[in-house]
Amino acid sequence: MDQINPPVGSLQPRPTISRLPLESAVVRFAGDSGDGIQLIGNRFAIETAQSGNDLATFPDFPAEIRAPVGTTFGVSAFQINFGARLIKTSGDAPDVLVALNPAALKVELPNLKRGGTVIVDTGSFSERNLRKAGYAGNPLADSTLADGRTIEIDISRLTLEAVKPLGLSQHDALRCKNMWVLGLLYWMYGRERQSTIAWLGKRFASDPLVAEANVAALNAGHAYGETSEVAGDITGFSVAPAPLPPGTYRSVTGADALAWGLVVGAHLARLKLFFASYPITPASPVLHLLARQSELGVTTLQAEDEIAAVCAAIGASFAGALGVTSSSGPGMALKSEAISLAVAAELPLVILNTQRAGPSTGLPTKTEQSDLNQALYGRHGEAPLAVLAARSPADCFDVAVEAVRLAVRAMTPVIVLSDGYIGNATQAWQVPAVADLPAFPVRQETNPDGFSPYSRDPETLARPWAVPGTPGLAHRIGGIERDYETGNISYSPENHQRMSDVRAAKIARLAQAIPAQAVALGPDRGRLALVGWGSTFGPINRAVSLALERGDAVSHIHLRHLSPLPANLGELLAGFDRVLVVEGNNGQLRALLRSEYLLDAEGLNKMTGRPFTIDEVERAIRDRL
Amino acid sequence: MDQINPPVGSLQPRPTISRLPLESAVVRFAGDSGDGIQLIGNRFAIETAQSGNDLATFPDFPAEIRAPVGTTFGVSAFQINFGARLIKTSGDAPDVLVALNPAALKVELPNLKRGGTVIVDTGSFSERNLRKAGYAGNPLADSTLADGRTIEIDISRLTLEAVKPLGLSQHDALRCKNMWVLGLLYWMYGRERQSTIAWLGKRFASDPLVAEANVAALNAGHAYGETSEVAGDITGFSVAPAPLPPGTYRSVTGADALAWGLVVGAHLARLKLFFASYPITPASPVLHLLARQSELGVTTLQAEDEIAAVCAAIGASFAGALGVTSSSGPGMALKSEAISLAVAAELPLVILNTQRAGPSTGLPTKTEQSDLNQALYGRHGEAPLAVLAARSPADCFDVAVEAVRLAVRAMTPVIVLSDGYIGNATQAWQVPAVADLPAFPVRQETNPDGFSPYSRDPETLARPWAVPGTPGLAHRIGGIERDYETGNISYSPENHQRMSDVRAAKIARLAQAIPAQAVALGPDRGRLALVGWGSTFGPINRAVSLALERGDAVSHIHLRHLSPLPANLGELLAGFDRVLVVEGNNGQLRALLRSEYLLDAEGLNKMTGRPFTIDEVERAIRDRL
Amino acid sequence: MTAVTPPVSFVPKDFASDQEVRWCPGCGDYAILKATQKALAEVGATPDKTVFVSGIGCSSRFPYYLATYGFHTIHGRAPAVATGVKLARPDLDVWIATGDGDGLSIGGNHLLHVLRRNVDLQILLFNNEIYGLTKGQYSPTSHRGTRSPSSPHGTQEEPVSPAQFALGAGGRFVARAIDTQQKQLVEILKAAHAHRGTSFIEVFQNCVVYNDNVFATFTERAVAAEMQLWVAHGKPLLFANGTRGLRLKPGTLMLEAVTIGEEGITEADILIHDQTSKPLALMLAALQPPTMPVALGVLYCSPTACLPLAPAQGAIDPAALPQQIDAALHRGDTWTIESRADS
Amino acid sequence: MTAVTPPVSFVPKDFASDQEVRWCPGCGDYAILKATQKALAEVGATPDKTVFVSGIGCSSRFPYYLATYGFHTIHGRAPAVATGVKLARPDLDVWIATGDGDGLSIGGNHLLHVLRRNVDLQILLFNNEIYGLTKGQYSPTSHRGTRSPSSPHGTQEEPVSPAQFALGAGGRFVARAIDTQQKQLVEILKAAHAHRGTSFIEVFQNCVVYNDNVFATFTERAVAAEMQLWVAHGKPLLFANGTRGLRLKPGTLMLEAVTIGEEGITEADILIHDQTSKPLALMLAALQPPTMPVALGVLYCSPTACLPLAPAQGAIDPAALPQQIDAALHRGDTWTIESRADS
Ligand SMILES: Cc1ncc(C[n+]2csc(CCOP(=O)(O)OP(=O)(O)O)c2C)c(N)n1
Ligand SMILES: Cc1ncc(C[n+]2csc(CCOP(=O)(O)OP(=O)(O)O)c2C)c(N)n1
Ligand code: SF4
Ligand code: SF4
Ligand SMILES: [Mg+2]
Ligand SMILES: [Mg+2]
Repeated sequence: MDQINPPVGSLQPRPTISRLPLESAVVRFAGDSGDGIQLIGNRFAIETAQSGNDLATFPDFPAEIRAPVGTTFGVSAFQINFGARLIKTSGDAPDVLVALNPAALKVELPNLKRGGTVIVDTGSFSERNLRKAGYAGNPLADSTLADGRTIEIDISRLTLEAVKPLGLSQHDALRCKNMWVLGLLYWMYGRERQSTIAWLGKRFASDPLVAEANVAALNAGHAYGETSEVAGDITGFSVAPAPLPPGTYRSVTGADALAWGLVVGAHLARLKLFFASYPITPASPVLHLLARQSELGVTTLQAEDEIAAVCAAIGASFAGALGVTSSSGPGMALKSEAISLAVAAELPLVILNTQRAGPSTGLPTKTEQSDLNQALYGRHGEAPLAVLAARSPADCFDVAVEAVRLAVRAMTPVIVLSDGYIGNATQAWQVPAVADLPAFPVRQETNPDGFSPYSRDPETLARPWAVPGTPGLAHRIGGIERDYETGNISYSPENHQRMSDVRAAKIARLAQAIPAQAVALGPDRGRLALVGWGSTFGPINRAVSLALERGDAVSHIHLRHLSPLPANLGELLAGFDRVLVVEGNNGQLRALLRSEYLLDAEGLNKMTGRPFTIDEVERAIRDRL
Repeated sequence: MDQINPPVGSLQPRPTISRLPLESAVVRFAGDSGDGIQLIGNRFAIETAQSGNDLATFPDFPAEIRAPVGTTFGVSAFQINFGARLIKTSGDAPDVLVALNPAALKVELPNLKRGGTVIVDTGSFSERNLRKAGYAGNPLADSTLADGRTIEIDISRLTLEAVKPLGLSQHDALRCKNMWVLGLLYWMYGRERQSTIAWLGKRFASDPLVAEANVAALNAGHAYGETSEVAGDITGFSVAPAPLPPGTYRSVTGADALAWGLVVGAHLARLKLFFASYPITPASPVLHLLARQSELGVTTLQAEDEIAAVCAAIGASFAGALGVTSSSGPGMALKSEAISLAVAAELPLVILNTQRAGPSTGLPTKTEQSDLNQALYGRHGEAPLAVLAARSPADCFDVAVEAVRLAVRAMTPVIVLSDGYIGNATQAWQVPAVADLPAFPVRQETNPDGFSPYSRDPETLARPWAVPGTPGLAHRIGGIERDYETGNISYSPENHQRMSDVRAAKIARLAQAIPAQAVALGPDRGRLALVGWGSTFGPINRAVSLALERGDAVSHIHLRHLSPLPANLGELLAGFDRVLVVEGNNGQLRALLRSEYLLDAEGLNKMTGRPFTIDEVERAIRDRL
Repeated sequence: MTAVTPPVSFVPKDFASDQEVRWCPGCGDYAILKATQKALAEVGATPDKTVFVSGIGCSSRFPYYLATYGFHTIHGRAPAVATGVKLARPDLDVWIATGDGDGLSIGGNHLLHVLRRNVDLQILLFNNEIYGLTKGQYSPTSHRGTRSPSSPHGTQEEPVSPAQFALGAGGRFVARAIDTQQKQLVEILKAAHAHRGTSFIEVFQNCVVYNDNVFATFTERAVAAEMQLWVAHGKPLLFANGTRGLRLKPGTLMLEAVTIGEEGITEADILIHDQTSKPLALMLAALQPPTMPVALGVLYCSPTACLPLAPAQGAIDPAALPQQIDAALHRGDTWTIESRADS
Repeated sequence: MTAVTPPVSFVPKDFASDQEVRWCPGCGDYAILKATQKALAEVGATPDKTVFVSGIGCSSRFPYYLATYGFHTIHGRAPAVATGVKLARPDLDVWIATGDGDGLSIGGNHLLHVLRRNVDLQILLFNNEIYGLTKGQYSPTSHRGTRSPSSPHGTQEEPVSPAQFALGAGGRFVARAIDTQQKQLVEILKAAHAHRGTSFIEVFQNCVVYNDNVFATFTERAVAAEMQLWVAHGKPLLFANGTRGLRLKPGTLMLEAVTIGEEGITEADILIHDQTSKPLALMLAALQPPTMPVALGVLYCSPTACLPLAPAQGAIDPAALPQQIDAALHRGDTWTIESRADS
């Protein structure tokens, strides 16, 4: 353990020295919820992105709103994986852990990479804080940290010193601690400070003293790095730019990307977006973002419950808008009766499910992929619909657009599966130009000649969308079985069979409108295919690419379309000796593939509330080759 | 077509003459909803049962509450299949159709067996009624009835004449028409009139004149048969007693049997039965029957909706009663979030689903088997539970008792699937003596020493049931993930995995407590097995027995336990060259068996709102052999 | 495409659809249908601009029989669906048809919230104090002691009063009518239509099959005058052909029925109906036979801001939208990856 | 089996569970918890006979912190679960803890029906005018204009008044309290416990994180006397330390705040609180700052028949049950198949 004496009066910039080049790095910031961890995490991510790295991040909030200061359950963390290569996950174990208090060390240390570095704020290791964290002794003094490198800095004191000239209260001064840390990390990874300084100025525009204090702390942390580096205590790294396609980028969470995808998708369909939801973790951020888009013509409704939300969305679709609703597992359960109405009424509807760990309330802030069965089968009667899954935060955008396209094409509800992991995680996303995206304008019916609300497009089998207010098309629809020809109520046995068949055929036929399944990585046929859907993309893809680098014969197939399945999927899978389905549930896709293709697919399953690690997937590959 | 002149003054009994012996017969009564069809159907069934035949019946109500008189959608029908052999279904096509008005003829004629007999009331074939029924001309005058034998009788007039001496109004007199028909049918099948006469006396005790009129009509109809028989116009049949085990019998609908099964099951568990439901077709009759059983200690609650119903049942189970709820598809959808709570809280709960044709409101009065997927998978998260299906009205009793047994054994929700067909159909049921049934008294926890609400029975993996009010056991449970040891809230990743695993294992382990799957009919291995669940039992069993009689190598396997599946099922199915899954949906069990056993099971599927006919199943067998 | 020129105005039968009406003969629903068609014609509604949304129940079959747009949804959810319709298309004239079970049993929450949000639409609640469609179980409005298949010994629960509930939920237009009293019903429907915000109308509707004559205590011709108090804003609360009226029992907060001419009471002593007074509306809504007449008509009408607000969002320029979306996507921190020489 | 002899009486801390309380420091929920533990002790409750049922929300974590039986159920459904508990076990003392979102947004229907059925239990509704647990979205009680993540421009909807809603739903005991005013809160909880039927208590609860000081207009020390009117049955409706009071504005049905001594007003002019008067309760519940004080205490208490009824079903004799069931199974038409000679 290195006890470092703070360099006194070392705030002048030093000449840049040679840095250790890295292909990628994982850094985790952790501290009390009040320490501003998410703030510096996000800021670090932005600077990292500006420097041309690819990146993925994951914020890890405590389950409690505001846990007592210093407790383990009040620890907030932010992880970033960035590199000179394309980044697929927010990283397994961190290379560097910043622990701003004993509780953070207690919670996060077990996840540190073997031989990784811990930076601790010794100033927070008081008796009281140690006790709150559940430490019997001081981990800095015993063998707790023996494995790896520990950098102990009294960040609290150094922050106080740095901002002292400004005369803030001790409490306010200490709140700058996070900026001190950010400064140090900026130095470690060679990031610029300018834009952060400008940002601080804007953020605290109403309180210039606070802005100045934060800048002072930032600079002090940075300077500390320089000084220590010269002293050999802290290593500086450099991470080259990643081979990203040129363009404008921003960082998006899966929730942001879903929301933007809906806005853009509705626009491409030339429809008004109507979004109704009821708050639920981790789905709410989509509502929050869309509630701010009224200038883009988006209408949002915070409904009284999930049933009202989906029903309002159905009403809006009936009235000619694109009705969208969103929730997480428990709320999805409540929506299922109404989704069945949308199936029967054959109205377009997009339903977002940001999955969390279940059953029941389960672990609301933790991730899981266990709602696939619910999406596929969780309705009474035969009520087929389309199901899509997003693989990463940025992919959420494309999947949302795709959901709108399929919903209006087939006049059908489409369920989009995201999850708590990709919903909250961020990724660099190349911002598209809306005008460049292929539009799919909807033709709503206007012709009264021979109009029947349940006549069908011979290609898509979709019924016409005849919107209230259209002259001459007044008609009535509902959830009671409708006559195949007229749409009027029909109790005829033959008609029910025919309608059941056409509902199934309509969804099956969507397979003609979706791309053939391609292999994401690896050969098209071979010994082993790893099949995934949704957020397992990152770990599978990275694990397979590492295995391929090692020369293993393994491929990665990742499904976006879960209903209907791509037409060529059976054939594709048949080309592999073994198929391993990796999913965060007890084998839901696996059962579907087994039933569909009579294929002896194995499962790699996990339900801990956490995403798969690359390592777990790699081990599974090794076990099978 | 035989135009019969009514015998005048022929009410004296005639000597019994030789009758044509039949192994079984299917009779269908049809008329306007106001004609008292259900009444005579039920009465005929009782007399038939008394005479020792086995039987099954199906009432076919109109979808409308009270449709205008004489319309096709106001036709009410009642079908009975009875015989000297064991009867498995209410019969495919009727041998004899009684049509009391043109609308009944219009609706029912297409279903008549080829060469079957129609008895029509010519008195109702007025211009006006023909028009209401949608007949352009008079079907009695054209070729409509060419195929088969038609017995035309002016039943209206004959009834009026028979009751004339009593001086009733024309309206009241005509209401006895149904009794006239019953009398005729009694004569045709050699039934006694005494008990019906006694019953009429009781039924109309407050109005002796009406009682007398009904008796007069009954006798007149009977006498008419005798006279015509002598004239050779109407054939008399005899159906010998069926080889039924000795005992006391009654007729039960599936709904009755479910209700009684719950009462008896709760008693065998030594629990109080708490039943909460919200009315819905075709599930309501269970609520109605149980609402009348307060003297047996049954508490019923008509809740404000299905969610409240299941939640109240869960609350009652928490409080130590046997909580039961019931609904049909749309209501089941609404209950799914709460069922997941019962899975998480690990409380016993029985949930009845009397399936109807979907999706959405669908065809509420028609039957279907399309909620199996919903029962198995229709929850968010991994929320395993037990699923059972009843095969016939009488079987509903056994299945309800079994559901209670499994629910309390594993502290788990159990979904019982019935459907609109067996729910409303009746069957002769041998009434058990409650004392003879094996009891399974529940041991609720009382010992505070080392008590933990989530400790587990090593055999069943069930947690203890510690009921509020028990001294020293106060504890808190809920839907957030619970610690494996203490039951307190736990966000630990490892714990969630462990709890997910134990929830799955607990249900899987129930397979040890259920009987091995046996073959219902036919050899244990061979060329073709027909697999069914629920109400397809009758048609499959009868079709297979006919095929076996013909010497075909075919077996019938019928599942009662759908989750968990019987431990030997895979092995059993593997013994057949081909497996055909017969179900009233698009292949839900089929998908499960394919996935579970990688077995290329085919499907025979139907969604017309009607049960399979024996004939449909026979044809499917023939196609495959 | 054929250009359809709508007729300038419509007569009641223009609002009748081609579907055969399938309620039981004698059902009160027929009268409500007729009154609605009449009211629609009289307010100058256009079939193509009018939407009826309903839940499930006999009453909820209503939309099928109107030649407007219609959506027969699922049990209890009509207010939520209708809210979506209205927010998506503020120009449409939206009506809800619901029953006492649909609206107040399974659908109570949505009824609460549509009233609270004051969405600009009309609600017709057909109160027959029974579940008609499912064959006669008691409903939340069934009076204590109602025997039904699910309450063979009579209900033990106090019913909810639809009008009191609507007022408690924040309803700004609450009225009551009787199915067969066409003249008043049509007028009330027109007043409801004129009101901006949610208009709630409870219609006492006779179910001839499962609850025949349940309202006979005040609807029978013989007792009608004595037992029906038709309120009118600004008019004294008189009934029994003007011979009786209501006053505030002196020194209390209770309404009292008094006879003009008895004990020195004159018309001047009778309370004047103020439809903007919520306390009065609540007291009127609570009156019950046999001791008091049933208050009918517009009990409460006090408009306030409603949803949707003036179409502020109407101002979206479709041509500018792509650029606006682009701008929104670029808001916040973005960065640029330059195309690299070596690629 | 160990025989557990419960202590004769319990003190507040006997009602505290061993679980660490995890609300935000400073949250009003702590005070409500404390008052509840005190009230339970004072009414002589037994932990083993007491059940707390809750939904989901910060407030719904309540049961974990009480050493009674507890069930933290799902969002909005606590009234339904609690109804099942109480009907299955009438001997238990059942309480519900819920929030403004849990109870009045998703759970509005169950709240309506538990009140209507008048199930004998107590409901504590923690009203913080916000969704705490899901991080600060507005709730159905949020005042118009509330800015939140889901209403960035301020809400456009009128809030529901919990007390008015409860009265409209048929509630027979409706009270209001403030989290930090312990003395009154404890008394109200005790009164609620004493009431047979559903007791509904709205507690104004401060959410320090997402809606801090939202009730400051009447809870701040400086304005408390002026802005809080604590009602007591049979006592005049006085506030501002007895210097002001309410009277019925002459000739109207409106409450008016008047100052004793001004314009000849004496205490005799002040209305006396009658907790059995529903019109008065409704008027009191509607009073709002800044023009009027907030009415607190037991606004309404008027017992009537409640569920479960006197345990008529208690009379089941377990020994006789098998025969009774047998008899029931044989009721109606049965027939006998004799054992046949040839079998
Ligand atoms: C989710 C769901 N639950 C239950 C039902 C069954 N159901 C249909 S209508 C109805 C009640 C109808 O009562 P009401 O609203 O008073 O209408 P009415 O028939 O009396 O006009 C019920 C319980 C259903 N269709 N869907
Ligand atoms: C079915 C369902 N929908 C939504 C949620 C998310 N959720 C949990 S608590 C809550 C609102 C809580 O608000 P309130 O009842 O006012 O409680 P508070 O946290 O303010 O005490 C919501 C929307 C959920 N858990 N379950
Ligand atoms: S059951 Fe009652 S409410 Fe329904 S249509 Fe018939 S009379 Fe009308
Ligand atoms: S978020 Fe608000 S209501 Fe929830 S615990 Fe924190 S302060 Fe209390
Ligand atoms: Mg009704
Ligand atoms: Mg709240």
